[in-house]
Amino acid sequence: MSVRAEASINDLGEAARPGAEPLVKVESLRKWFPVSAAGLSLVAKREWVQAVDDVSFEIARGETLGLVGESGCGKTTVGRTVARLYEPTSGRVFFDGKLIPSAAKMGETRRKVQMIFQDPYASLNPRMTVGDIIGEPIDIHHLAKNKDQRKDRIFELLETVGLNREHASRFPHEFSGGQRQRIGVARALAAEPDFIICDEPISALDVSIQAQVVNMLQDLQQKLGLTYLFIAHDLAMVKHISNRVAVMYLGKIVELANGFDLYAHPTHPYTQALLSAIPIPDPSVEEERKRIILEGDVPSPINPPSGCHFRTRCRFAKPECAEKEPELTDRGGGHLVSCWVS
Amino acid sequence: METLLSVKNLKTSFFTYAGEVKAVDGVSFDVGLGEAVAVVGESGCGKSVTAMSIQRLIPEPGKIMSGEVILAGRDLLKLREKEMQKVRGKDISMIFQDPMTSLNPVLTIGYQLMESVVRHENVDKAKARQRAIESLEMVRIPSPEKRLAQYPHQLSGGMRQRAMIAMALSCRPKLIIADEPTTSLDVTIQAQIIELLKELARETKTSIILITHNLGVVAGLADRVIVMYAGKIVEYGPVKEIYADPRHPYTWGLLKSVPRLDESDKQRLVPIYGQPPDLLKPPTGCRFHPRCDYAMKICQTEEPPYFTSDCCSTHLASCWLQHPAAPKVSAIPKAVTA
Amino acid sequence: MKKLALILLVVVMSATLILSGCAQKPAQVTGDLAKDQTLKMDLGVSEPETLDPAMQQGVAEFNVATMMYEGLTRMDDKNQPYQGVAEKWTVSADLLTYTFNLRKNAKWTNGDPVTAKDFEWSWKRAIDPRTGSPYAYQMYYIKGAEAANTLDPKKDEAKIKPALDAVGIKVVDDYTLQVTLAAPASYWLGLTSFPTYFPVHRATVEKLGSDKWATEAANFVTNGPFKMTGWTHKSMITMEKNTKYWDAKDVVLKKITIALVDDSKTELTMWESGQTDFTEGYPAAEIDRLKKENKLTILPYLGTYYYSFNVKKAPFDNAKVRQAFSLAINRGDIVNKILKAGQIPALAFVPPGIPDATAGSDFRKTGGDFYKDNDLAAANKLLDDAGYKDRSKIPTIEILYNTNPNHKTIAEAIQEMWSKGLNIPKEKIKLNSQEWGVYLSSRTKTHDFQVARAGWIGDYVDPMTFLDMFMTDNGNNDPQYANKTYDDLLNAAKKTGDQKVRMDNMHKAEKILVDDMVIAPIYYYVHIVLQKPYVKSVAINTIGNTDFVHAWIAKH
Amino acid sequence: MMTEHNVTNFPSDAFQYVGPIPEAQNLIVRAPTTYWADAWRRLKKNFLAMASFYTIIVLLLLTFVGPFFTGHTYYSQNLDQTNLAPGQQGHLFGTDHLGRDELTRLLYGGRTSLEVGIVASVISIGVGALYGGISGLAGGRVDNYMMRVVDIIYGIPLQLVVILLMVVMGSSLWNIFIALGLVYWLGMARIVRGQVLSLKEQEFVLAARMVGSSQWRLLLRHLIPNTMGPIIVTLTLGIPQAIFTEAWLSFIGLGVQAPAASWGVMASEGVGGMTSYPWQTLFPALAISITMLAFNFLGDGLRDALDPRLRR
Amino acid sequence: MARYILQRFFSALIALWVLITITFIMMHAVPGGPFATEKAVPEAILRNLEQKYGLDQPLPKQYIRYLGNVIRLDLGPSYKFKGQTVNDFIRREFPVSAEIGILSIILSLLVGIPAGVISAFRQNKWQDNAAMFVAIIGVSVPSFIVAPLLMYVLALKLHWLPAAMWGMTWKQAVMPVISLALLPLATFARLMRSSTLDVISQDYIKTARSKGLSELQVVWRHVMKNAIMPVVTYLGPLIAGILTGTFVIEQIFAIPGLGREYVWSVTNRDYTVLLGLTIFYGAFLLMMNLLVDIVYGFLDPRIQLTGHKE
Repeated sequence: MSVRAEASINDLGEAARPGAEPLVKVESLRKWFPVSAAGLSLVAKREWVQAVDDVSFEIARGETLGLVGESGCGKTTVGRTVARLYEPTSGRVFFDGKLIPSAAKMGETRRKVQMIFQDPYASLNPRMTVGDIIGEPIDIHHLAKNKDQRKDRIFELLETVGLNREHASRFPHEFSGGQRQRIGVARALAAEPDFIICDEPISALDVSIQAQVVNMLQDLQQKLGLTYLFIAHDLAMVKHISNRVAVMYLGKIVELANGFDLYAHPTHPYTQALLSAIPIPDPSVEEERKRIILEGDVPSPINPPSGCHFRTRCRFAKPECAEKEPELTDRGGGHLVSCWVS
Repeated sequence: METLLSVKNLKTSFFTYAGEVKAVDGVSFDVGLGEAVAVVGESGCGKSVTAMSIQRLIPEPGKIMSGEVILAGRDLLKLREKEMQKVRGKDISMIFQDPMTSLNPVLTIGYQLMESVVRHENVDKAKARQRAIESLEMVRIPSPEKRLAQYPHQLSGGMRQRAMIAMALSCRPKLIIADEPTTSLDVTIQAQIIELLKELARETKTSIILITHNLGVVAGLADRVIVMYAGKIVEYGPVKEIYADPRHPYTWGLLKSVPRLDESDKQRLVPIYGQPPDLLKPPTGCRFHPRCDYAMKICQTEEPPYFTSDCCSTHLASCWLQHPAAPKVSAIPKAVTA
Repeated sequence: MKKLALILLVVVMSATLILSGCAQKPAQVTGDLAKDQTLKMDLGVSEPETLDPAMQQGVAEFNVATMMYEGLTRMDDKNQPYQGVAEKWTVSADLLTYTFNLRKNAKWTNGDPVTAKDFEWSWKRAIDPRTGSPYAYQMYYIKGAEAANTLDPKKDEAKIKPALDAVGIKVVDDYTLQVTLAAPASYWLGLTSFPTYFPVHRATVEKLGSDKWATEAANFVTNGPFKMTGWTHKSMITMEKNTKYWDAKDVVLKKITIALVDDSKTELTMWESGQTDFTEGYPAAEIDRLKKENKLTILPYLGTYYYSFNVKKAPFDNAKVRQAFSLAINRGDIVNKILKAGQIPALAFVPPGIPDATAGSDFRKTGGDFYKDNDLAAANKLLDDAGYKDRSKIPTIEILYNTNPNHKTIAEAIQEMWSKGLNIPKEKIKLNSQEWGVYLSSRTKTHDFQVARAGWIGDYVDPMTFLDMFMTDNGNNDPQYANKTYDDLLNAAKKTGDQKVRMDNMHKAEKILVDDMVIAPIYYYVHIVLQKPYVKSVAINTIGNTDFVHAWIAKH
Repeated sequence: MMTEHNVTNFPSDAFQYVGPIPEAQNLIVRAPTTYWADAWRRLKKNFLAMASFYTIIVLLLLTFVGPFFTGHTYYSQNLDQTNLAPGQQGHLFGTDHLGRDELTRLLYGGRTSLEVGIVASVISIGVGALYGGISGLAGGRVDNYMMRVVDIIYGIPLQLVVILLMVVMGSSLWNIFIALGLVYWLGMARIVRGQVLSLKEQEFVLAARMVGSSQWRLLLRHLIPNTMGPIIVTLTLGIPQAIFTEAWLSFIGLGVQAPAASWGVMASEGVGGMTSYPWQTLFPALAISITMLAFNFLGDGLRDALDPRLRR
Repeated sequence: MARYILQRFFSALIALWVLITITFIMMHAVPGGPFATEKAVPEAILRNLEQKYGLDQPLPKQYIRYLGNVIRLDLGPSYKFKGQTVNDFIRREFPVSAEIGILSIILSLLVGIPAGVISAFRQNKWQDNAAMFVAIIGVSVPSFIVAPLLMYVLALKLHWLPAAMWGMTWKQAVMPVISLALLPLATFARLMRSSTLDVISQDYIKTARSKGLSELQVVWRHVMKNAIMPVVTYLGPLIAGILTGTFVIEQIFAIPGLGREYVWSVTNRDYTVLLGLTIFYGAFLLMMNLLVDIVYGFLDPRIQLTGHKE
């Protein structure tokens, strides 16, 4: 084990210690979407998009778990299923030790789990003022006793995310992308959550703005003791913000490890390819880098390959990879990998 | 190096209800024969408008106000529309960001590939077909004959972008303008495409203008880099110089605000504060000054000229900090220190 | 009215004519003939409902059938029957038995002779309840016909054949037919000129089936002056002169084309643009102009347009109210300023044109008028007397009429007359237009109305056809009027053959009816046709039936 | 390439450090515009749409106020002055077959026609938008069955539905509203459903669900307000359709009860005497056409104006 | 594909069944029957008629028997036109309605589509306004005014064309076809305008232009096929509606088509005709919609008729 990895475990803090109860626990989560013809299906055979297939992980209180993967790998579905925007096909989700039975029976948990969305343009209702958008969770959960308190709370939240109180009466389209993302964060915070699922919160933003939002999220975590599930396709950014990083491929987690550990010792062939594909803004580094170029494209999640889902593009694929699915096993120090060859 | 394209003082404006938006405001640069030039900047900085202006495909209510676009001795802005059509696709071709939307969904790949060959080279169908197959082979698409009859939706994202590139190559243009060619692709596919573009540039000696917001992509591909901000070029130079010795605070910001995969410890990111300006009413003086950590009094009123550095005359930056009288600021990005 | 009119029968009263068996001379050609003897007309319906004479009930169908077939007699434009297939006839002294001698040169279009058996079979077919002839009740005058026709075709199937055999129709020989009536009905002879009494070709009907045989031009085997040569359904019927017709020499027209058009604007445009020569269709709004341009032919018509008061619904359960409302109608204005086609204000119910007991007299003239038109003073007084001095106490009144621009116009005018003339608040008088089927149901079945517009065209030329409607048990008694004296008077009239007594009783009955103001008569109809001046000798009787047999086209 | 700047004449404090200007960063240059203000601005540039807009306002004014100033009532008859030509005896548009003032009837009839259009549309919003919204939001099987119902009603020819309804219920203005409302919500339901289906996967709806919005709140506060553009366009285009249908019903005799008038009634009455009194057809026909033109142009203009693709 | 069509067929059958049931119930709820006349007819005769057509039986029985006949494709006899059946009517009158319908659809496509495209390319220019003005006039003037007007001018005043009737000379087709084409023409123009506007803002049009294609080539090769989709969608119900006749036009020009028959059957309570034509129309509509979906598949390769996503 490298020195860096040791250091990072310390980063996790008290709650992440083995034995402590994790805030979020996901067990064998599955989410399949039906694909069927429209109409009264008398003769149609059902097929399923296996968007998320048997995913398990835990997030400790105060921790940030990063979830990376390419488009269509199911990372957004994981986030939305954990948040109960989708009902899972099977599997269990525990929050603060309690099983969440269904979206309808979430109770307080509905408020305590919040989400920040990807598209700053689509995630705010264009017909509502910023104040009403932020005020909505306050109204629904009766978090303010009266109108003044509600107003004060909205102003407070606006200032928390670096906006002015004058902005409350404006409409979303008057703001730039970064400002809108701040509004989205304020809305999530208005519900006074414990856990925030950040679903690609920065990928639609310009590079110079991304840093603003990331820093803000980190500050808020510090200040409010929040727990994050940080979903993104930008591995560099995920590594930067997360304590641990899970890599997804075609509905499954293929590798889960501490961020520095993952970069230093990528074990799964997919992780290796992913890391090598990410450009580094330095011509001298780039000149020397050797890329692992993955051939072909991600297969369809309707009929994923048998055995290891990655085997069709894997450099090291062996016949047995097609026969049996590899399990996510601990290769030491909490570095989990799902692969037959490595 | 022989100059292929020379853009001089290009100005393009959009006439919106609120007034004139100067999207490109006096941009000048050259592209050499076989050279890859990257144009980097955030959205709205005018990089795509520059590209479209070269092709003269500015949509309503936009208008090219002035300047010259000289391609192999001819000022494209002075050509008649009919002549310009002969330039498009033949001398200059384009690759767009999203291969999903920039291929016509109801026409076969073959049709769309052959179209420009038939249009520009007066060849028969069989010949055009042959050319289409060759182009597909060049971009390493397996079994190209089969692909000709397929529709865009039947190809994967990476394949589509290859087909797009094949289309751009089909008339063997002198210049390819690639407008964010990898932005909508996944990283692993992005890597494929970047490698492909690199090889093609080497093999065909085609000049490339690569428009991107990703400084990483540029590092591996471009010979020279142009950094744009708010409709103007703020820094301009050979790729290694730009990364090793960036001179403009905006470029510093771009480099420092993104975490590097190879960073070894968790440094806090250094963001650029605020928003890019509305070009309806850009700031006076240096357009970056309201967001600049190093802004000086002069920056607020005087537009900075392009300063060259002592080492190399091809590296220019439009920043008052480069003035001999300005204080020396040592905000060297960590890329250099690391 | 034309489209709605269903039953039009004429019965001729004159006993002398019947006994003599003599006839009017058909109209003669009196000028130069046009080269092309083709008459172009339109029918006013989109398609005849049927051309099987036994199944017909509408005027349009009757007119087409009259071209194709010939009964024992034909009817001239003065409502007098003359010889058709029957060459002559005799009546027994008790007025019950008629013996017809058929002409031997009458042929079907396929060459078969027309015999007494044809008539017997055709008439019994119409009487047979299984045929489902909607007009079979016009056969009820014949002994045993009603009994046979009212058998239930399902329950009494076995009884049908014996009942038909008992009907008083007897074939003496091929050319002699003897008919026995149930009661003396001097006007029965005229009925033999109408489609229900037309002969049909037995072999054809039996070969193609009773329902199906009359649907295509090629199938018809007929015996009339014209034969059908083409029937493009819902579009056009073409007739050509039947050269096998016994009187073919007197038939001048070579061809008749009948356009099946039912839109009055289109009918008029076709006529004015020369696409047709003869039509009965025109929008009422064009009347003024057509009259000025001298394009109208206005003929007498045996019918009355009136409003029925529902005597069981307030406020019309009060005779004074009914009288008041009737008197407040300005019939002169309706006729002269709205309709403008020569209609006559009705100041009684039975229309003129029906002979009274004495020769040359007219029932209407003898009876005279019963009230003054537009008698507002009397009307207001009556209403005051009825307890509605305070007009706002009058219940809301609704005038029911069926959807049709003409009825609507009259209803609007009357609404205004009542409101203004009787000083009733405008919103108290409402109009209710209902679609034809719904209106019929409201007026005749459920009696769900206060005032309803109605019209009656005589079935035959006798006041009885108008007056017996309002007898207590009559199916046409929409106002639900019940008056024993009225019933008794009419029943007595029905039983006697003495014309003087009959007419006297009917005059009395009419006075009761009008005094009680069960209905408010509005005007007496006229029959308007548009025919080009070169179309001559079309015989149209007062009940609206049109016969083209002797028509001709003058040089033009 | 740029030449080196001459740098001699700067004030001494030119290179004094000032740092970024936070106010300038949050400066919003463009005047704050709401969605509607923006749409209005674009609409104003559309000449035909604006002309139509004002035409409709004038029409509304004329029909609702006009009848009081003509000096006649729509029902008062004068049988001595029937079918007067325009301008005769002080009747600007002439009189009809009962001697009623055509202008007054036209204005009064316009009220009926416009009411029919507007009420039918309001019903179509009330029923259609809600139905479509619920169907789209519920999704899955419920949506499938709800839309099947719409399909089936759609399969019944409009003529049949309206005629049968009118035949059953009789003719009155109120029944026209009901008949039209029963049929006109279908299109609206389809449009709103389509919009809701695509909107409900949008992140702001997910966000609303995240913060705990109930289904009704989602529908009424988030989904339907965001389909307002298409709803308004459908509405504007639905009004002329309803007027058209009312006219058509009147034409076949199932319109408002006399003596009330509508343009359809007047046109169908007039068309019979077109040869004799052409103006009796012309004026109502013109009125119908102008109104429909205006609503159609306005609808088209609104569609363009409300189209988010065209926002610049 | 076969499975898809089968599935659509099944759901169409269900839809038709519901349609039949609703129409059946509505129809019998309406007062008045097929044999109602203004003059009272003796009870016995009414009974004879009702027995003859089976109307004496209880409604559920009539309904079941009717369904049985429909399954055998026998739509029953007309109550009013003796000896004729609804099948006869459809066989005779559908071709007539269809002929006028097809002619007017062709006319409206030929004029409407180019008008819409030109409008879109000249958005907010005078060409746009002019084309849209003409198009909107098409939807603004009711056909019951246009038709008599045409008849008045062309037949009565100018004597260029015969006033009415059908099938004797081509001249008789001119006025009905024009009157009928106005509405779809205008609709096509407007649909085409908005879909063309949609398409020309797409990225692939930028691509086409960047290939150096002329404006005409861009329109013809890249815009048309994409922009025609909404027109095709609209074409389904439109064809069904127009081909099965439009009452007003057929009435005014005395054309022996299904539309005239339809309204006639309502007013005359000719139950079988009304039901039969409703079924025919409904089935035709469903069939056209299916056809449109299949055509769609050909026009747009992205659409998979099996309903699968790739």
